Amino acid sequence: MTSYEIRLNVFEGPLDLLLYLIRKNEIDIYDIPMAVITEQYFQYLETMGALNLDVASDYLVMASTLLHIKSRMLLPVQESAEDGEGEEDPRMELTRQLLEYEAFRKAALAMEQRPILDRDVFARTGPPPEDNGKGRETVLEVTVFQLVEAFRNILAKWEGEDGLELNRDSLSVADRIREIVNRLEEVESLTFDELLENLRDRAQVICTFLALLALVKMRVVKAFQMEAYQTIRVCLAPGHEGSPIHS
Amino acid sequence: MKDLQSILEALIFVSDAPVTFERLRETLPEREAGDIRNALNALVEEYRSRESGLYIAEVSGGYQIRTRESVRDWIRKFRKERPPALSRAAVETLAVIAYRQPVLKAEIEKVRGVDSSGTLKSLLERNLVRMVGRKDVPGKPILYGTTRKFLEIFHLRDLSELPTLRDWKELGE
Amino acid sequence: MKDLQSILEALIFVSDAPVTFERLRETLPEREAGDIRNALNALVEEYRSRESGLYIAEVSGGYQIRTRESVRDWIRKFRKERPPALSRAAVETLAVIAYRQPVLKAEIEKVRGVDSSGTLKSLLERNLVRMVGRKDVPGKPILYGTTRKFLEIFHLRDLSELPTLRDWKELGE
Repeated sequence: MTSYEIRLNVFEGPLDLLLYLIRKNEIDIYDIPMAVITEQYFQYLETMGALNLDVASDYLVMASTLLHIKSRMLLPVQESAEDGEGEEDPRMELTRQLLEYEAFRKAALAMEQRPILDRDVFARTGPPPEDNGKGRETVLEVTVFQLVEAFRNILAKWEGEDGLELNRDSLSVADRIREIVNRLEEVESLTFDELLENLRDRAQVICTFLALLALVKMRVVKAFQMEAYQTIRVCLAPGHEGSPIHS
Repeated sequence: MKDLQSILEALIFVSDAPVTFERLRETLPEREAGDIRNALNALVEEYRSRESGLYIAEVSGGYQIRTRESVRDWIRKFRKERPPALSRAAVETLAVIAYRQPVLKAEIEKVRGVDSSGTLKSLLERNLVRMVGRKDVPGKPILYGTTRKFLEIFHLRDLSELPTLRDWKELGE
Repeated sequence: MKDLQSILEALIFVSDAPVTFERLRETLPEREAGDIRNALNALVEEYRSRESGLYIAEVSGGYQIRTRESVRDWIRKFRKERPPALSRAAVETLAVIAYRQPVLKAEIEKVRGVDSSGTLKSLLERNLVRMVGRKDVPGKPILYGTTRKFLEIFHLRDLSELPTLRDWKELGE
């Protein structure tokens, strides 16, 4: 393989390739000769094809963009379009995209030159020396994605079960009524948000809402606001004790 | 500090166990054993004379940087004050509760395959999990769910913001 | 070394993550904030002037003892396992997220011109990127941002330490 061919795998994407072509040909990025660039771009894609490398769809999308811009360049420029402004150079969008990408690429390069932890500089690892390590659990800084991952891993142990489409028994309104009362017996009042928190789908929200309406109607629960437009709070109605639906 | 001494200091520092003289020699084959020995002694002496919070302990056949006994009380306090990070078991349990709530302890344990009482208790104490009600079956077992603090810690506005398995799949398996 | 300075040194040493000034203050409530600040500065300066193999890095809003770049090659040799290197795609994606956060996957891909799912997933797994919320538009797409670990790894005190993107633009907009 020539060095020319080897480079194909090195490009991070079509923008990277285009920037390379522009810099290599010492082209003014504000005045890209579309014919030249498009031709060279296609040459690269052909080489990739000849090498049986998978040409990612991103490259093909860019190819069609280039062709489109090139064809628009051939049309006579329409001065004074209807909105009064002259039509923008069809290459400008591409130029902007390339400049932006290049700025990020330079930023990435600068980031790579920093003293990177575990590559250039190192911190202490393992349990603190004075600690004999006994009983210390592995510490983790957790993000939500680690939560999904943890959950996914656990689920993976269970064949047949399909992820988050869980076949939990859908809660009936009666269940929700019981739950609301139980909760209100423990705290003085709850806000609407608190009642609705932890609900995972519309059906549950609707159930809870219906339950609340039923409770208000049965005068078991009172909904109130300190001032207009403030948080709605609910509490057990005075005189009421315990759940209305003791079985 | 001399070149060799600073290399040795850094090697002892990054190691998670006492470093033996042999290991140091292996890492620095171009240096004379005698020079390494001298530099080590100088290093130990430097730590002693600096009267810093650290010293170089010669333990179990190796060298290790440790904190001095004189600062012990502060270290203990420092460790205690910081809420310990979540353990793997805690994350796992939290994940089951977050995605399955309201959920029974028995269900959590069935999914995780291990007793989860201790983990659950610590999650309750740390206010990441709460009781949300009781299931209407004999024995009225407690149902667990996540708290508002859970949302705060994980930067979620509400539970619907929890990433789903589909989000994960979109990033490619 | 002075008493306070040696306590701070030991506290920073035992912590497994950069220690914030606030945390040091909490551990030493009987000391004046100004004294702690001065002792910290003196400690940082002492490490610098000792020319030891270690230095005190001010990263991610805290202090951490690290090995100097000058001893890098020996540490790498000493530590046999190699930490996974960051690919160019990974750093590029991180740059877009760092500068544009909170940012959607679609926005990252528009800037980079390539599908970024795989890279994004590995950055999430490595805890360099996290979900910061969902955008309030149909489909509720996930918004991404960088983590504290990102700051630690790239030796940044905070995000403002990143040079402005404009510095990298060849000419104005």
